[in-house]
Amino acid sequence: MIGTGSAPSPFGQLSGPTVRKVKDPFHGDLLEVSMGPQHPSTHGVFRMDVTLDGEVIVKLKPVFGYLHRNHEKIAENTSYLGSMPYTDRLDYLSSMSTNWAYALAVEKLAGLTVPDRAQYLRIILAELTRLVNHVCLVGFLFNDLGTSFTPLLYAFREREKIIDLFEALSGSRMMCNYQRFGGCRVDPTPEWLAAASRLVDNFPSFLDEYESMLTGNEIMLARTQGVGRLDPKHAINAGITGPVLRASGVNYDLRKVDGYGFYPRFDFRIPLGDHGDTYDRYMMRILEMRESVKILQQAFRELPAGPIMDPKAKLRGFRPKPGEAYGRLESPKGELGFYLLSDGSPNPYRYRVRPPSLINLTLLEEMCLGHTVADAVVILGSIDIVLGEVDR
Amino acid sequence: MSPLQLCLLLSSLLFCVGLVGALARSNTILVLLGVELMLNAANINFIAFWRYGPNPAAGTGVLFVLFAIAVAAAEAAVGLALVIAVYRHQKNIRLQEANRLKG
Amino acid sequence: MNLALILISVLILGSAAVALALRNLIHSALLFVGCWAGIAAFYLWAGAEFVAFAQVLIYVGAVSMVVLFAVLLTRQSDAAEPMNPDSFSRFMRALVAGGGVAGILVGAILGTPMDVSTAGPAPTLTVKEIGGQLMGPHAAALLIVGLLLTVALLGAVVIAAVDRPEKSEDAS
Amino acid sequence: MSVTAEAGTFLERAPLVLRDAVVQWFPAPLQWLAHHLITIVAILAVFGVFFAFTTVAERKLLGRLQNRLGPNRAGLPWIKGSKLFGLTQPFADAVKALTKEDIVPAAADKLLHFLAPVLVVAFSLMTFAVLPFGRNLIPVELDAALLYFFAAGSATELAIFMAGWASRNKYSLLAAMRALAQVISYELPLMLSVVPVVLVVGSLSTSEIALAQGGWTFGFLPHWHVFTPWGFFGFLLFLVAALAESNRAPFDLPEAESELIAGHLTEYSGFKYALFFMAEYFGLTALSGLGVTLFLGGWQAPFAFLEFIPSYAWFMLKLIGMIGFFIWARGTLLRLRIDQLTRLAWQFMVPLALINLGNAAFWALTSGWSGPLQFVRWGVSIALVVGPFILLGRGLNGGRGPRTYRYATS
Amino acid sequence: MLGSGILKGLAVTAKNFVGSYHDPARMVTVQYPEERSKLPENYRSFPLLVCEDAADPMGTLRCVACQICEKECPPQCIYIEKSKDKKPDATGKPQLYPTVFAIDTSVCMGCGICAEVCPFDSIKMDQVFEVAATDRFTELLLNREQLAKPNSYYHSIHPTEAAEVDARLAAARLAAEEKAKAAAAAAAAKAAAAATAKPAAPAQPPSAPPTASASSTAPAPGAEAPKSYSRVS
Repeated sequence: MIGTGSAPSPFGQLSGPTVRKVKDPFHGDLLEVSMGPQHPSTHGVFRMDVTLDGEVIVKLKPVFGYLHRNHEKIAENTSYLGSMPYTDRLDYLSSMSTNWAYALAVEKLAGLTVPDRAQYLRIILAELTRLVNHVCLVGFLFNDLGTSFTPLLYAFREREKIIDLFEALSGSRMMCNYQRFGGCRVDPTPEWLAAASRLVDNFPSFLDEYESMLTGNEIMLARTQGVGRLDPKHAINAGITGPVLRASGVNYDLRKVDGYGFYPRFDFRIPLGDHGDTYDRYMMRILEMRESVKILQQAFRELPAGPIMDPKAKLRGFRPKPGEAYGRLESPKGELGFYLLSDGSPNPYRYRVRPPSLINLTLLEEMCLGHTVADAVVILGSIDIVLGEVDR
Repeated sequence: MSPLQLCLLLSSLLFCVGLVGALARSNTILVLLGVELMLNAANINFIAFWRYGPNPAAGTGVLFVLFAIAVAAAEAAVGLALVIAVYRHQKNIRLQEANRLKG
Repeated sequence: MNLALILISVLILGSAAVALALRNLIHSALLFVGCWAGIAAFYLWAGAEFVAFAQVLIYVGAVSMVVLFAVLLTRQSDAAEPMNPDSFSRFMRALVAGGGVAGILVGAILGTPMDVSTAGPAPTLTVKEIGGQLMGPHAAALLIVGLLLTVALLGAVVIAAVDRPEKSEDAS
Repeated sequence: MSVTAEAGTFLERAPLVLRDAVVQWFPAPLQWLAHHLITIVAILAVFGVFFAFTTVAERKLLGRLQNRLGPNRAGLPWIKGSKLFGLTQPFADAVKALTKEDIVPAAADKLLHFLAPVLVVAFSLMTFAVLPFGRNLIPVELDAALLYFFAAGSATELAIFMAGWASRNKYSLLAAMRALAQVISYELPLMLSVVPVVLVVGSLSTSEIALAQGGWTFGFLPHWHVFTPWGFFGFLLFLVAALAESNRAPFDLPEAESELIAGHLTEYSGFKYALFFMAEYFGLTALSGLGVTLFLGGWQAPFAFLEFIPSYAWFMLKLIGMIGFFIWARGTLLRLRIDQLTRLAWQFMVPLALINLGNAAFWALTSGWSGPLQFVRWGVSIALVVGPFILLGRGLNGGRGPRTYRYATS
Repeated sequence: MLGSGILKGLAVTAKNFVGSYHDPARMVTVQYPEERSKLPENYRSFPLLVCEDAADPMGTLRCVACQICEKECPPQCIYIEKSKDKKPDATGKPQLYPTVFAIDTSVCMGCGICAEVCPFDSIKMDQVFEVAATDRFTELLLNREQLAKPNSYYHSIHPTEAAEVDARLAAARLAAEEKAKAAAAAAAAKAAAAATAKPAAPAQPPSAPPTASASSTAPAPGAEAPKSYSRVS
């Protein structure tokens, strides 16, 4: 917070007791502002140390770790199954996807196969999660843009309907703890499937209304177009994934690249942006939601009957053979991966998460430089971070 | 003492306060404000003479004050723009240091 | 009647003197606002309503904002100006000069007999009359002032503008 | 303003009659004082209550816009289970604000920190003095009323600056800078949007402007300024500038919640915060009242046959409508960025307001045209409004617009 | 034209404003303490311990203190102490029982893994979500008396699941009975074979469980067999 305008001393570091001169932070050309960890729009306990020239950002340092919970170390001291509920708490807006990513890694490790019905259920739930996540993100983005909660509450209204479905299926709204190694925990009832299918059919009309309210809004266009550009080369170098990468025009979606689960059976397209600015990142979410609706409709049509668990799967006394596995999938925020190293004991020997939000956050400064404080908040909102995942 | 004399005393004292400020301070903004005060003192005179003068209906004093206010506003705008320009150059606004005609 | 005038005078002179003596520029700017408001009160007292409102609008509403803006934009400056012997001697000289002028003026005012009718009611000048005067006999002055203001505005913008290279991708 | 309304129904005259009756009770030398005191008390009482219910109306209306219920719990504390649709919420809020601890930051400029909320309320209340609330119902009849209004109104921004600066908080400081930039930018369009009315009516007096909009064509087309091309456009400009001037969304940059936490209000709590809140609504009400007076016919009834309803009721109805619109806009719109805000003012609103001034001059000059020339008059006037709007709007938009996207299928 | 997007937005909010008065799909608010939305059957909050008899909860706990849940609990919020002695449960079979069974609900995250891994269908998930307390050290640490809920309560919150559990238990008990019967028959045959020389009293039929209704039947010994993985397939 101190001494922004001062140049380094020409004499280098002087020995002897140094008198720390406390400068009034209100003087000087540059203003250092610590935005967060208690700030309305840092999406949790995230902090940006911002140096401002007027309102223009000349330096931005993201600071995180306020929500560090030792997730990976805890997982190494817990049974494989016991980590499943903890993965809910990584990206708490899309726990179904996170569950699946972890299950994917363990299934690879233990060589389990997943029955067809469970594969479809996983896709249904992952895409519903994508809807939940994107609809939340868009709502929060508009809050950062300065609406008085209206778009956020519309988004939450729809999210609530999906979350209610999760609750009816898994018993919890957000901490679903639904996927199991080799299948899913609960088989949905026909009524549940009918309700979900109805909701998905109604979803496009909500998106249309939402878009007519905001996408063409002149203030929205002025605030987001050309703001926070990210060029594809930079993005690839930094390992950015997910909608943020695709907004920069790079065609990389693990659903197509890896074709995990039954995604190759589905007919969907990957929207790509050309500008890589905040508006493109917003539109990526909207367009992905429309594609997700298509996937969901196809999944509800084709959902087969049958078991939902691999009969080989063991609930108690689960000890995979020694070995390692990396399971990854396209979570709503990007490439979410779990790396597991087994030594044959009930606990993983090494457990590592590749959190997409953390890696997407690394280029925040590049995107924000030269823009104003107001834009920094919006750019942060458009990256879509969840601090549970960033800090782990 | 007549009210006119009181007004004139107010005006002349205000003028002198502005003068002392403009001469004594080295901060350019304050010098500018001192000059503004002197202008205001003159305006007070105009109004006083319009009020107690022989022909208030003509309103010349009022009109003159209006013009003076307009000019003073223009002066303030340009003056403060100059202050900001000076600040950009020498990172302070001490009048004594603004002695170069070239940046 | 005179009591009100004296009160207003004390307000004006006091705030002006304190404003010029203070080291905190924001405080002095705000005190100047008080001083200008006092002058507006004087105009009201003298019956020049229109001028009083114009004074408030322009000085309190506009000039003060510009001054505050300038103070904030030159933020580093107000830590400067230490009370060194140089500035002290300048202050003394200024005080002498100001005092001298004040003495001469006060002497002249008090020494001049002014036989004006003090009891007369305040003359009224409606907005319409002022407008008529402005558009009639003083039309030329009005035009010139308009021109002056425009030129001053443009000049101020040009002087204060930053010569930063135009960023093409900046959202405009 | 001791003229009692001689015409009109009893309801129309009631406030004045009441006031004169009360004034009679005072000894003659104090009657002028009583007269003004009663006016002040009446304004404080009416608009204090109005403010209280505006807050609850805003919350309920915003709630409904957002598919929520809004506050609906606060009832009468001594009646168990009473809810009264939450209408007593503002009083509960007031009690809360009064009993909260008043926190002053250690580094704050104590005097200015204290003065700011007091001044902001005082200045925003002063603007009510020149609003004609009804026929002959104006607190102070001033010749230069509009000038007074803007003079008093522009001072509130100064108080906001004081609040922001005195808090010694960086967010507050940024807010103070924003408040200054905003007022410098929007004072001009606001006044320029009002000048056409002054030009056409030929007076700066608000009561005369309201009076000039009386009368109807065929008994149902009121002669309000908003029903002329220049008036409609001036009204739009006025609305935007008024939103900016009263720091309401989408121009609430000084207290931008998502960026500056609460801007100049960050370090205020308890009753001082409530005072700022009050001032914001007073300012909004006063500007709405001015808009009603200048463009929406003031206290005039919309139809001739509705004239039996007292004039002040019409004024209040229009005021409520304007405030409702402001709340609606707040519930919908996004916040502008500070550079976009100033650009909108200087590149769009000021030129348009100047063109509109010319338009109004044309309207005033051609007031004698009749018959088919009337259509020419309307046509030219509308063209003068729409053409520049489209041209300048295109420039302001800067080529931004919805985009089309490509898809990858593999 | 400039402003058309803003007008569209205003139209949408106006539509929502009107819709909030008549359209239940838009106005989704439930005024909570007075109105309550129905909890789905699968909803879970915190664990409970199923007992057979509400009158004697401690005597008829299904829990046999096997400590699997204690081991599997991810945040390790369960604490169990086994009894030294064996106590006959409702069926009369001597079993261990927990002398201490405590769950710290301030640590519990309600994941439901304990209920999933319990082989005795003894620990299940409750649906109580109004668990506010004024003291986090005493009131949130639930002991076995507070955790024990009768089977009828379990039926009231998870009817489908409870019926399945009861059916499974009944089947297991039936199987056990048949096994016992077969064993008894075998024994009887053996005895008969042995007793051909000396005809004696007829073989005793296996004793029926004291209560016949399935819902209040304790798990027969055979129910200890590992449960199939998918509970509701």
